Amino acid sequence: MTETKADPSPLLCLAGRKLDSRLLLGTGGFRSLELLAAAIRASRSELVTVALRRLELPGANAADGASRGALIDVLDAEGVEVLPNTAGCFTARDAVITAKLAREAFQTDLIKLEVIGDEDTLLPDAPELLKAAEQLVDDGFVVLPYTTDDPVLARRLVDVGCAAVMPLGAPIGSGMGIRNPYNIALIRESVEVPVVLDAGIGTASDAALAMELGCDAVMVASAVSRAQDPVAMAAAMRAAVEAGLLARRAGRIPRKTYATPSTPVAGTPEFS
Amino acid sequence: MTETKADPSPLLCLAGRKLDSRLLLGTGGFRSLELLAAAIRASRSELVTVALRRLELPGANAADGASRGALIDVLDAEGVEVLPNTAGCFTARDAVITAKLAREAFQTDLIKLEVIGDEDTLLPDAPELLKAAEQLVDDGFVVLPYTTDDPVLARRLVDVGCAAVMPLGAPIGSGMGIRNPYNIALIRESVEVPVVLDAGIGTASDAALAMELGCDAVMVASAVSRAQDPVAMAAAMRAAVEAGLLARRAGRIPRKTYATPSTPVAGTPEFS
Amino acid sequence: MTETKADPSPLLCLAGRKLDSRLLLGTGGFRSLELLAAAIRASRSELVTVALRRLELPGANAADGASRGALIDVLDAEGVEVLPNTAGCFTARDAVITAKLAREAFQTDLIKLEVIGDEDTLLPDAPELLKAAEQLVDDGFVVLPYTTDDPVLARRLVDVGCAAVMPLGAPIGSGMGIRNPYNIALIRESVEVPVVLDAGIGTASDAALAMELGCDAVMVASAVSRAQDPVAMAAAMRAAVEAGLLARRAGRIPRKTYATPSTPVAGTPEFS
Amino acid sequence: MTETKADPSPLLCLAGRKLDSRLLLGTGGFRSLELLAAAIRASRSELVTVALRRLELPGANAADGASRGALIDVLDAEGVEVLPNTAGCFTARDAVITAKLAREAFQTDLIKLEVIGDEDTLLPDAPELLKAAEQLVDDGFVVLPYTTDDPVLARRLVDVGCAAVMPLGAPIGSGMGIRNPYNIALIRESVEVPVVLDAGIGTASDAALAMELGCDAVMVASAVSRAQDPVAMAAAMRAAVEAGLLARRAGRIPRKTYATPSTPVAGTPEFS
Amino acid sequence: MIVLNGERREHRAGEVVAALVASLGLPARARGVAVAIDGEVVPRAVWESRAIQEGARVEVLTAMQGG
Amino acid sequence: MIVLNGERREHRAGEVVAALVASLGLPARARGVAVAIDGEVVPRAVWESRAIQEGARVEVLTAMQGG
Amino acid sequence: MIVLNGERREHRAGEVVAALVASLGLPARARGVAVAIDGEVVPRAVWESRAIQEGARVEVLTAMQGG
Amino acid sequence: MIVLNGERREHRAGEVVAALVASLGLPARARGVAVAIDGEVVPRAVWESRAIQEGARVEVLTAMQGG
Repeated sequence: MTETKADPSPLLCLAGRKLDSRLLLGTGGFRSLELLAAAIRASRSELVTVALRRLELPGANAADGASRGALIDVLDAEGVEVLPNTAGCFTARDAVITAKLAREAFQTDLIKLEVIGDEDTLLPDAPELLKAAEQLVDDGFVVLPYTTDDPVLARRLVDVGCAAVMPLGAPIGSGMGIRNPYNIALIRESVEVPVVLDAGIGTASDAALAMELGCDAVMVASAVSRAQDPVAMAAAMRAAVEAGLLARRAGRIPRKTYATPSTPVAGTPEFS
Repeated sequence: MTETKADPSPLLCLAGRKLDSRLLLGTGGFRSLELLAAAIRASRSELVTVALRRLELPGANAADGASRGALIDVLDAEGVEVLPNTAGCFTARDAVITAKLAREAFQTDLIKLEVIGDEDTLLPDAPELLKAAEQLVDDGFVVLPYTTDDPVLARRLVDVGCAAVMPLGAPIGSGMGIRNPYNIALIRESVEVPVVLDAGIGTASDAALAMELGCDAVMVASAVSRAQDPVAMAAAMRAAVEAGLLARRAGRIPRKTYATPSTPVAGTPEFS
Repeated sequence: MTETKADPSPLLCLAGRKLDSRLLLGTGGFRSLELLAAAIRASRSELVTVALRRLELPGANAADGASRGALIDVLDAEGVEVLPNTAGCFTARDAVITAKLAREAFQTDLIKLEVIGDEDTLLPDAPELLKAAEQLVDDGFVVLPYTTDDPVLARRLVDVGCAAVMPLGAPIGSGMGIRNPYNIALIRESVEVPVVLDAGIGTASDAALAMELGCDAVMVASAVSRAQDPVAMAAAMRAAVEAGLLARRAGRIPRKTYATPSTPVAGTPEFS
Repeated sequence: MTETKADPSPLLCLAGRKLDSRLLLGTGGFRSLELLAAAIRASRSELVTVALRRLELPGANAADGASRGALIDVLDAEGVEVLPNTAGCFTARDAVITAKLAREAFQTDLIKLEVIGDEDTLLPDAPELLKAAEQLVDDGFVVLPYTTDDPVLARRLVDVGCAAVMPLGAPIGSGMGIRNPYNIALIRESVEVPVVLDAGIGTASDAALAMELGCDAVMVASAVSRAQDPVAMAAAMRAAVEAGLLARRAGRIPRKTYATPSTPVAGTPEFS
Repeated sequence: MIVLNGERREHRAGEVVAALVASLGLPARARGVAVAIDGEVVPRAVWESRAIQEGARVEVLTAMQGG
Repeated sequence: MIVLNGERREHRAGEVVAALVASLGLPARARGVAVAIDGEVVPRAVWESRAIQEGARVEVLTAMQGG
Repeated sequence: MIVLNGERREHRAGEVVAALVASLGLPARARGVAVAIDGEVVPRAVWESRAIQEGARVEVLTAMQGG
Repeated sequence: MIVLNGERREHRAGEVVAALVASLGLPARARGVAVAIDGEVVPRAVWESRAIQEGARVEVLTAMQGG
């Protein structure tokens, strides 16, 4: 009920959905589908990303086609919604085609748009990203772009109709946390749509900080799937996002250079 | 059950108690006893600090004596254990007398030992603190000293028999967070007893970080009592401590300078 | 001669010039032209920025036209080269026109290209910046773009022919220092042209850090012109840039978690 | 003359000496006495530390005794004053004896007092340090204690008569820089004697920051002696200390969240 | 010849997309599957009717863990 | 005269600690109350028997929010 | 009428750019001065010949401290 | 026997500190040299007169790079 006091609508409105969870989960990097399923449950995420890749042709590893089919079955069984991504695309053109294929494959208008500009850092390519976003919005997609922490670019993406922005904290899989919290806060001030911190999260305090900075949700993949205990880390991230959201709404004390006694000085006894 | 998997004994053994909660709560700064009671419930803390001050003499604010009696009643009603402190003491002598009075007043051998060396920062006075700790341990107290983030001093305090150490993250009530995480981690390596991060916590991510650094528990006072919504912040701190503990046990991914794809490159289609 | 040992060519090759100084100075914000002249001398800068603004029409402040003429005379007298900027432009079109007017006014092909995307932060607008850069390079300008700390955008700017990149450390005039040192180092790795840290520098250690991160030069304006003693700060920045360059070339010791004795343990006497 | 304006007495008054240089240099870790001599010249340091160790007995490495004699000769030749240290002492007793031996050996009342509390971090032992300082002051020494970054301990050391305090930025030889700048600034406010940042410096920007935080001087050893090019790093540190001191005296601009134009908006032309 | 997922493969005259997909062991209207020919998406609606031409570059994609 | 919590106050000959505490409106054996006389703790066990001497400096302390 | 640096001003028939610049108290070929008409740069080479048309939007710019 | 810098060594009856120092190849009044016996400093003033006793623990120290 504190929640209610702090905020009449605790739900996250994202891409036209109303979500209880502020955590988006990536499916990459899990050692097994069983671990993935358990992590989804522990995270309580309602929206998980998947990629599109070439079907292994018969003669190749047979189990594989099976496991791929199984992926969708697992997600359906867990009752989560699929958020396809365009991972691996280096041009607007490839990203747009991939998004359209994803729409066919998953019958969804949601797309996590990634247009990468550098193989080592997997950082986004601002101009290509903006171009692809514009085309996909025009084509009726609900576009969630993976973007840099540049507040101006974030606003341009919203101006062309993106449903949210997903700025990075640090390079994908780096676990470096939020390298420039200041810019994330500026992005929050710059746009009206939901801000989802994407990429760079390494541990729970990173996720809590993202929410405290004003993000509406946090996306985690490697931080959970590649942790020694992915299920425990999924639970940690769930709790961290809740903690950060509660703290932001609770209104933290200001930072001060000197101390403020938590015990009054008045009434201090004298023993000599 | 993740908990159980991650750690067979999730309980905190502190000062001979077995505690489910990793959060210690200070009672100072709450605007009313009702808020204090609600915050205790939201925090799920089992151990809360109180101070000893002069009784207001009759003729002075009458309500006061009442409210003071009421404090103990509230703590009893919430079923929490009292941890008296020696706040406001600037010498070993005053701290020792205050501890003995607290033992009479609350019939407990627990004492949160504070010996302050500076009025502006309320930072501990290392030599006086060590002297008082030694005397109180000899006198049968279970001593929890509020100390600096100096790993050597922490070990000296343990060497003289302290049951735990409570290093500061930043000055009391400053909300500055953990100014030197590196030293907190060194303290964790330096001693066998529980480490309780005390002072400086401003928001949830600070508390999560403390646990990730290896602390066994976190103490919060002003961060909760002086927040705009103390009850919501108490819940935030509870979740943050849980998140940090889970994350530490889950085994985070290493920090890396460059990116690691969360989506495999193999099988990327070619559209031209 | 250390210099020589560390680097056979200590000169900065920027925009076809060979410069002894690694410091670019902005002329904005100085309280008088005398202070500007003294600061130029103290900074030893060889390249200073100027803006183009409307001539005050007669009847308006007469001294003004004079002082504006005087600005060029001061720069000529100090023997520095003029680097015109496109400050205040919010579109590629305005920036291109302004650059062409600057070429007429100052008879130089140098242009510090600024295309701003937000009035509060004065952060660059990536797509407009790239467009303007491309047009100006095609028109024969030597383009030095003020850009974000995005390594991919920096490379795009170099790909279209910019002679250097000038990434920001923090918003113009904020004195926030280098918010994301990690990205500045990535930019250094991403491009072959000179990298000039621009905007955000507040004090000497910021400038030294920029050079240590691999920057070839540092641009300062408000940090010097709005300091309480601009001439002293100009000297501080000159020394800081030299210090950072020397340190980078000297090859710093690695960071380590624990200590390494600077005094050998062997031969320690025993007194008991 | 800016100097003069900023500060009528630019000299550092330390331990009764008037020094032009703000840099203290450690002699440990240099690969040869020639490098040491060159580094002293490049650093322009006037005060360098030496240790006392057992003379190698004949039959052992003969060159050694020679080289040790040579050390003093080198320091005399460079015209620097010797500051003996008590490196390697773990008790007040050993430190006091070592200080007295140093006084005999070098005929100086100066002593850099080190009392170490932990072998891995080489962090000071606060209570033993204070005890040794008190005894040495009573015995007429000019005591410069290597201490933690605890402001209260620093004041206690000054209260017993230390001529300066030498707080650490990070463990000796770690190159971690200043882990808690906030405490260094508090120390500056807490004491009247000179504050010399000691230990932890890794590169030039660290030394500049130390001066900006209010330190009167900086001590470097491993950062110079173990750099790839010790002579170049010595020059870098000299310039960095100068830069930091100038910047502090110049009065830096305040940090601001948003931008402040360095080019006036008034008079911006309109092209359409 | 056609190029299927980057591999050269014999062209079966008149083979429609649905048949190709089935030949790869995928159930009809399998979720998580999409097909592109010569860089253009082939909507599921036309899988039954759309014949694959000699020389076509065909991509058959499925869901996999990612992102 | 005695000094009670820093305030001068008339001394009642033979008054014991328990009586003084009661006179301050505190219930007997109230939790959270402690008494020191001349810088020494007065254990509850002796509140009934320990008389307060002329000139004593008495501190009567109670629990309050803190820490 | 023309608009000079945003201010309406009477149009002098046949006035060339050089004349206008001179009328503003600027020395001929003054460094740091540039002129745009209707959003187009006017090169110094044509200041003497280029006449200002009725309704022209003229910008006369000079160097100032900045950046 | 004496213990010199941690090593056992034969005791020469009546040997004074100055003689021991000289025997180690150090010039008289060499700078940077100090001597302790049984944990006590031996001032240079008494090197000539102070005899080393049987069983003494002697430390002869010299300056070395450090700190």
